[in-house]
Amino acid sequence: MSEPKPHIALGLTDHEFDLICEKMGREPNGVELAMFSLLWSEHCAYKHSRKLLKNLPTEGPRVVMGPGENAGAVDIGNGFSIAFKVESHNHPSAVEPFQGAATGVGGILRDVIALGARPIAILDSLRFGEPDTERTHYLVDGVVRGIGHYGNSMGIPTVGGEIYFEPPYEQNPLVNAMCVGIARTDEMVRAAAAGAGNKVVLFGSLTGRDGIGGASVLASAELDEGDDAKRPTVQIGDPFEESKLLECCQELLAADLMVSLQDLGAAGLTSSAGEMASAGGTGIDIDVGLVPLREADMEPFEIMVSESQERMLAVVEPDKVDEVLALCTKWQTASAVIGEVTDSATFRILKNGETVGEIRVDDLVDGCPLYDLNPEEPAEWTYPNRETIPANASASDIALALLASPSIASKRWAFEQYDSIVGSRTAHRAGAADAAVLNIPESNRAIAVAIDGNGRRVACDPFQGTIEATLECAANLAVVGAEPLGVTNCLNFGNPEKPGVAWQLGRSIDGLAEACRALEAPVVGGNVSLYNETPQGPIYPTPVVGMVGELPDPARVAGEPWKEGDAIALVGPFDPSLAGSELEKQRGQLGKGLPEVAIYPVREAIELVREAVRSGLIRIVTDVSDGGIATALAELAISSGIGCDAHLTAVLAKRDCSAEDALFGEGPGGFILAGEKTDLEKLGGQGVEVEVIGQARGNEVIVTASDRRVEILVEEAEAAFESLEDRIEKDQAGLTH
Amino acid sequence: MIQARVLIRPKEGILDAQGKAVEGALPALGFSGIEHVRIGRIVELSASDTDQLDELCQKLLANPLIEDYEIETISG
Amino acid sequence: MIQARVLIRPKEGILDAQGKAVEGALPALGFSGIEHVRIGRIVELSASDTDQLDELCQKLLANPLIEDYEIETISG
Amino acid sequence: MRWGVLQFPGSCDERDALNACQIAAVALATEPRGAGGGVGEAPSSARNVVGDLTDPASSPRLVWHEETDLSDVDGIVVPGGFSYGDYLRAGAIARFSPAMTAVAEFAAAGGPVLGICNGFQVLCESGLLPGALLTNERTRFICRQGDLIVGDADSPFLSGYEPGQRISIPFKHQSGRFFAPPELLEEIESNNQVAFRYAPGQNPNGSLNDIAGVTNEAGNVIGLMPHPEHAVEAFAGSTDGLALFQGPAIAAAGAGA
Ligand SMILES: Nc1ncnc2c1ncn2[C@@H]1O[C@H](COP(=O)(O)OP(=O)(O)O)[C@@H](O)[C@H]1O
Ligand SMILES: [Mg+2]
Repeated sequence: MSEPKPHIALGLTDHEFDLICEKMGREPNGVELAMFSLLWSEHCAYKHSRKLLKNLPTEGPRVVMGPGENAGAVDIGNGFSIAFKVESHNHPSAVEPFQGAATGVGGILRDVIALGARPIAILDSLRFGEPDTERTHYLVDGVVRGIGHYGNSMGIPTVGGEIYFEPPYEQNPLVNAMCVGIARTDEMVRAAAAGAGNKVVLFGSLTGRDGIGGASVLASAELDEGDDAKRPTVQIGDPFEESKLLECCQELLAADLMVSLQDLGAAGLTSSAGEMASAGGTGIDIDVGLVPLREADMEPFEIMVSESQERMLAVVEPDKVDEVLALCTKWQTASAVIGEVTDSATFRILKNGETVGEIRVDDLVDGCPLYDLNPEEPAEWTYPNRETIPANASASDIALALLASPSIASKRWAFEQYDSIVGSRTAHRAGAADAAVLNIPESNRAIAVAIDGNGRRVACDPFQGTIEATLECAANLAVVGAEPLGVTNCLNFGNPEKPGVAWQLGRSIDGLAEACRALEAPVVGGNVSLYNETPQGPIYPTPVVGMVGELPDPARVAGEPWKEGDAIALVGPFDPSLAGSELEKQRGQLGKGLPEVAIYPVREAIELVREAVRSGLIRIVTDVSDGGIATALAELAISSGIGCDAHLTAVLAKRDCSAEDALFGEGPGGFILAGEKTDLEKLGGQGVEVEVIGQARGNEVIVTASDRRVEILVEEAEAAFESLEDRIEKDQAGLTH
Repeated sequence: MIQARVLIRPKEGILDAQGKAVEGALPALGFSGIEHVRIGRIVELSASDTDQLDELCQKLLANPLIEDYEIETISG
Repeated sequence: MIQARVLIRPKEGILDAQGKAVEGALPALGFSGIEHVRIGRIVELSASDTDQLDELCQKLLANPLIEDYEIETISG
Repeated sequence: MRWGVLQFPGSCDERDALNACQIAAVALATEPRGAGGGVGEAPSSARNVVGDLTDPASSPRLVWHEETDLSDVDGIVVPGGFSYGDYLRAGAIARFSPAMTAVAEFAAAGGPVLGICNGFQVLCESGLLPGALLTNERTRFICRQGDLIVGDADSPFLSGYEPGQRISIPFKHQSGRFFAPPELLEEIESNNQVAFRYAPGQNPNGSLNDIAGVTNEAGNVIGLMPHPEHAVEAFAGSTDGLALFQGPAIAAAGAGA
């Protein structure tokens, strides 16, 4: 008979358990073991990624807070900073899409609120399987409603995002949410606990058994089998509570009542109190008997690891405690002093005054071993292929199929479920491709925000693919005249203990580092989500890049529809290829490898476009991305209701590519600009390729590349582009709220 | 204390959007023969007396313009 | 046709955000002595047989991870 | 005139409304015409009604839901958002707040009261406006720029518009389907209490008779689902909402002249 080993059930290896015993000089008790198991988990300790993340450039003149804080922050002048971070909530959303997505938004908002910032925008980056299964319909519906529910109810606009549909995400969808907030730079709070004798105040929702999950193996015999239902693993979001929490935090901040502030996320009190103490080099005492509970009979370990949502932890000087509690009462939110900062360097758990656990802060927070990966490049393409476009389809049929492809088709049906204007800052709601613009009158300018990632291309080549995603993000900012200030990212990968995934992760981070260096855009924060695998295999490696940029004038952003007679130009060192493209996917021909990206010429094109938009010379711009030039032109035609006639002969000649490459090929560094021909020509002669390729006119999209020609009615194109909603809606009843 | 259960339903004749959405979703999910779906709210609570409960329903739990309510007391 | 009524409630131990907010607001609204407020959904429908009701609840009407449901058949 | 903007736990467009009141007042004080979509000359005496906007005593202020003294404000906005999370029923809980009791008295005395979105729901729930708002026909939240047609209700709030005028105002809500039983609907129509309708073909939620906003019988209380406070600055795409916030001042100036 084998002895059940609780540490194994909790996800710790024998080696890690031995290390814990060694550090403590004894075996941990149940409370301590629960705490270790969480802080030494991948999620909290980054044990498989931390070494790699050290390669990212994190410094720059505008950085106010970098990795290590709850969110990153960059200076936008006049005493204000923009705080932002992206985070994943993939597994919870796979289990319960509505609540998973909602609490994902709630969690990332709290990270930004914890800096003392007021959130001003949300973006979401979503990945699902192909939209032809009941499961995908259910996930899409729940996730989109969940994000809307939380953001809308909180009064934070969701201004942009992206949604891709690819088979490897079928069982393991990705839900990444990014939050952007504004704060007075000198009022921003750090998470570090300071000052022995200061009080620890917990406020917000009551603590229940939410998210205890695996730790329930530690439950004493009092609760037997049938009581499992009492330990819900699904967390429920309560945006109303969070909205009160936000206003309360803002008032606490304005009255200068807190020494430090920290949100409670994964691993609840254990991680927030532990990390506060670690960052401050202090000790901390928490008495679980003082924690306001939703259910009376909770055990100490349950209270320490509970992941109940909508809670914050503050360190407060003793003489300010009454004022803090009074403000919490004003905002109708529960609050209590639950402990004290000490100079003991230990994290002590008490129950009504009696010690029930005691761990050295360093052992708990920084003691987890960091692992080296064993990367090995897979010899072949390891993901499935399937054919959805016949090999002999005409160029026009291909164009329509690409426009209707779920990853390219209009996502208006999703974004219209999000309040994109609350807060009165939204100058430009992000459409499918480019960036959102937010007015920042506080510093007399505007910011642009974008989020991008293309797992399929990263799967083809993790290094080049990640560079492309980063460049695309910068290109999206350029389209609205913005210059990157800082980068956040979420690395969604499979199991890093597998050599192939380890290789993807390492190469991807190298690509991110290289692109950010080239753009001089420091990485100020991020998140890593590993083990995104099911028996069907890992997801596509999916680094999601979020960027914040600034621009001088929110009224001067491109994004207008073109007019009859406007000239159309292709700008940039765009070198189209079908490798990793949407068309190659639809033909079932995906394979390894992407063409090498010449980063600096792309950067020059980005800068040229940015300046052209800023100067007001150009008002119609889009970057060429999924589906290539033909798709980009069709999308512009759809948005204006006016067709075009374009010839890609010059593209073919200069770049030595095939007609299909020219029409549908993808890659970084291409922009479509439109306007007066003389204005477009003014952009030439600055070292960046500028070629007039046609004219806006008529009711047809005509794009010719030697012997291949796309010729479709604008209304046909539009019908294809708007077709996703019908495909996705039909079996949804929307009973989630 | 009394334990009560208040059932609140959309008034007859008013389009019940949620009920309709559920009906609409049924065929795609393979359900047949299900009709007249109406969706309402159930509020369970303990109250000190029945008068108070009635007032609570009229003033807060239901909007008489659009909803009917029914009180079931479970125990007294 | 069978008339059925499905009561759907947040599971024991799961946060009932609605019930909590309503309960919390009551004293300020002048209602005292009201406690243990739980808010759920009620779905009423006609079905040709009861066999599919359970599946219907699991798949569409309730989320078994976070909600309990109870089916009452009213007439046959 | 000085606006008070109510704030409930869970309100979220209250700062937007405050901002709109301020911008509308400044525009009225500095531009002779009702800015953005407003028609006709704003009487020059409207400048006096607006007051000195650098003086905190005349700039708009938030009114906490527990406040009962409204004597320092001349108009009330019940803003949008999700008061009390919209749990139970949108607007159902907020209407019991002490501030709403004060607003009811303020309205009974003829004071101008504007309810936007959640504020409209609160005013309907509290009986200050007729009708009720139901979940959108498609059950989803929807956020989109749309057109409204100004109704022929006799309300000071509409004095900056012409009846029949088409204006562009965003809407965003999940429970915006206006409903009234047949007799009440008939009454609303025959009393000319319809303040705004969705432009033909643009009804986003299944509202009866395309109704987007109504007034009370006296006309001093108005509510609408769309968000005029999000249509007051050019960068946001429309300034057609300004005139609504200027209406009472224009009307007061006209009456005083
Ligand atoms: N991919 C990444 N790139 C840069 N910084 C990262 C990345 N992943 C995590 N970080 C940083 O590591 C710290 C810990 O992250 P996380 O555990 O997600 O924080 P929290 O517990 O506050 O949500 C944060 O400061 C975060 O910004
Ligand atoms: Mg945090």
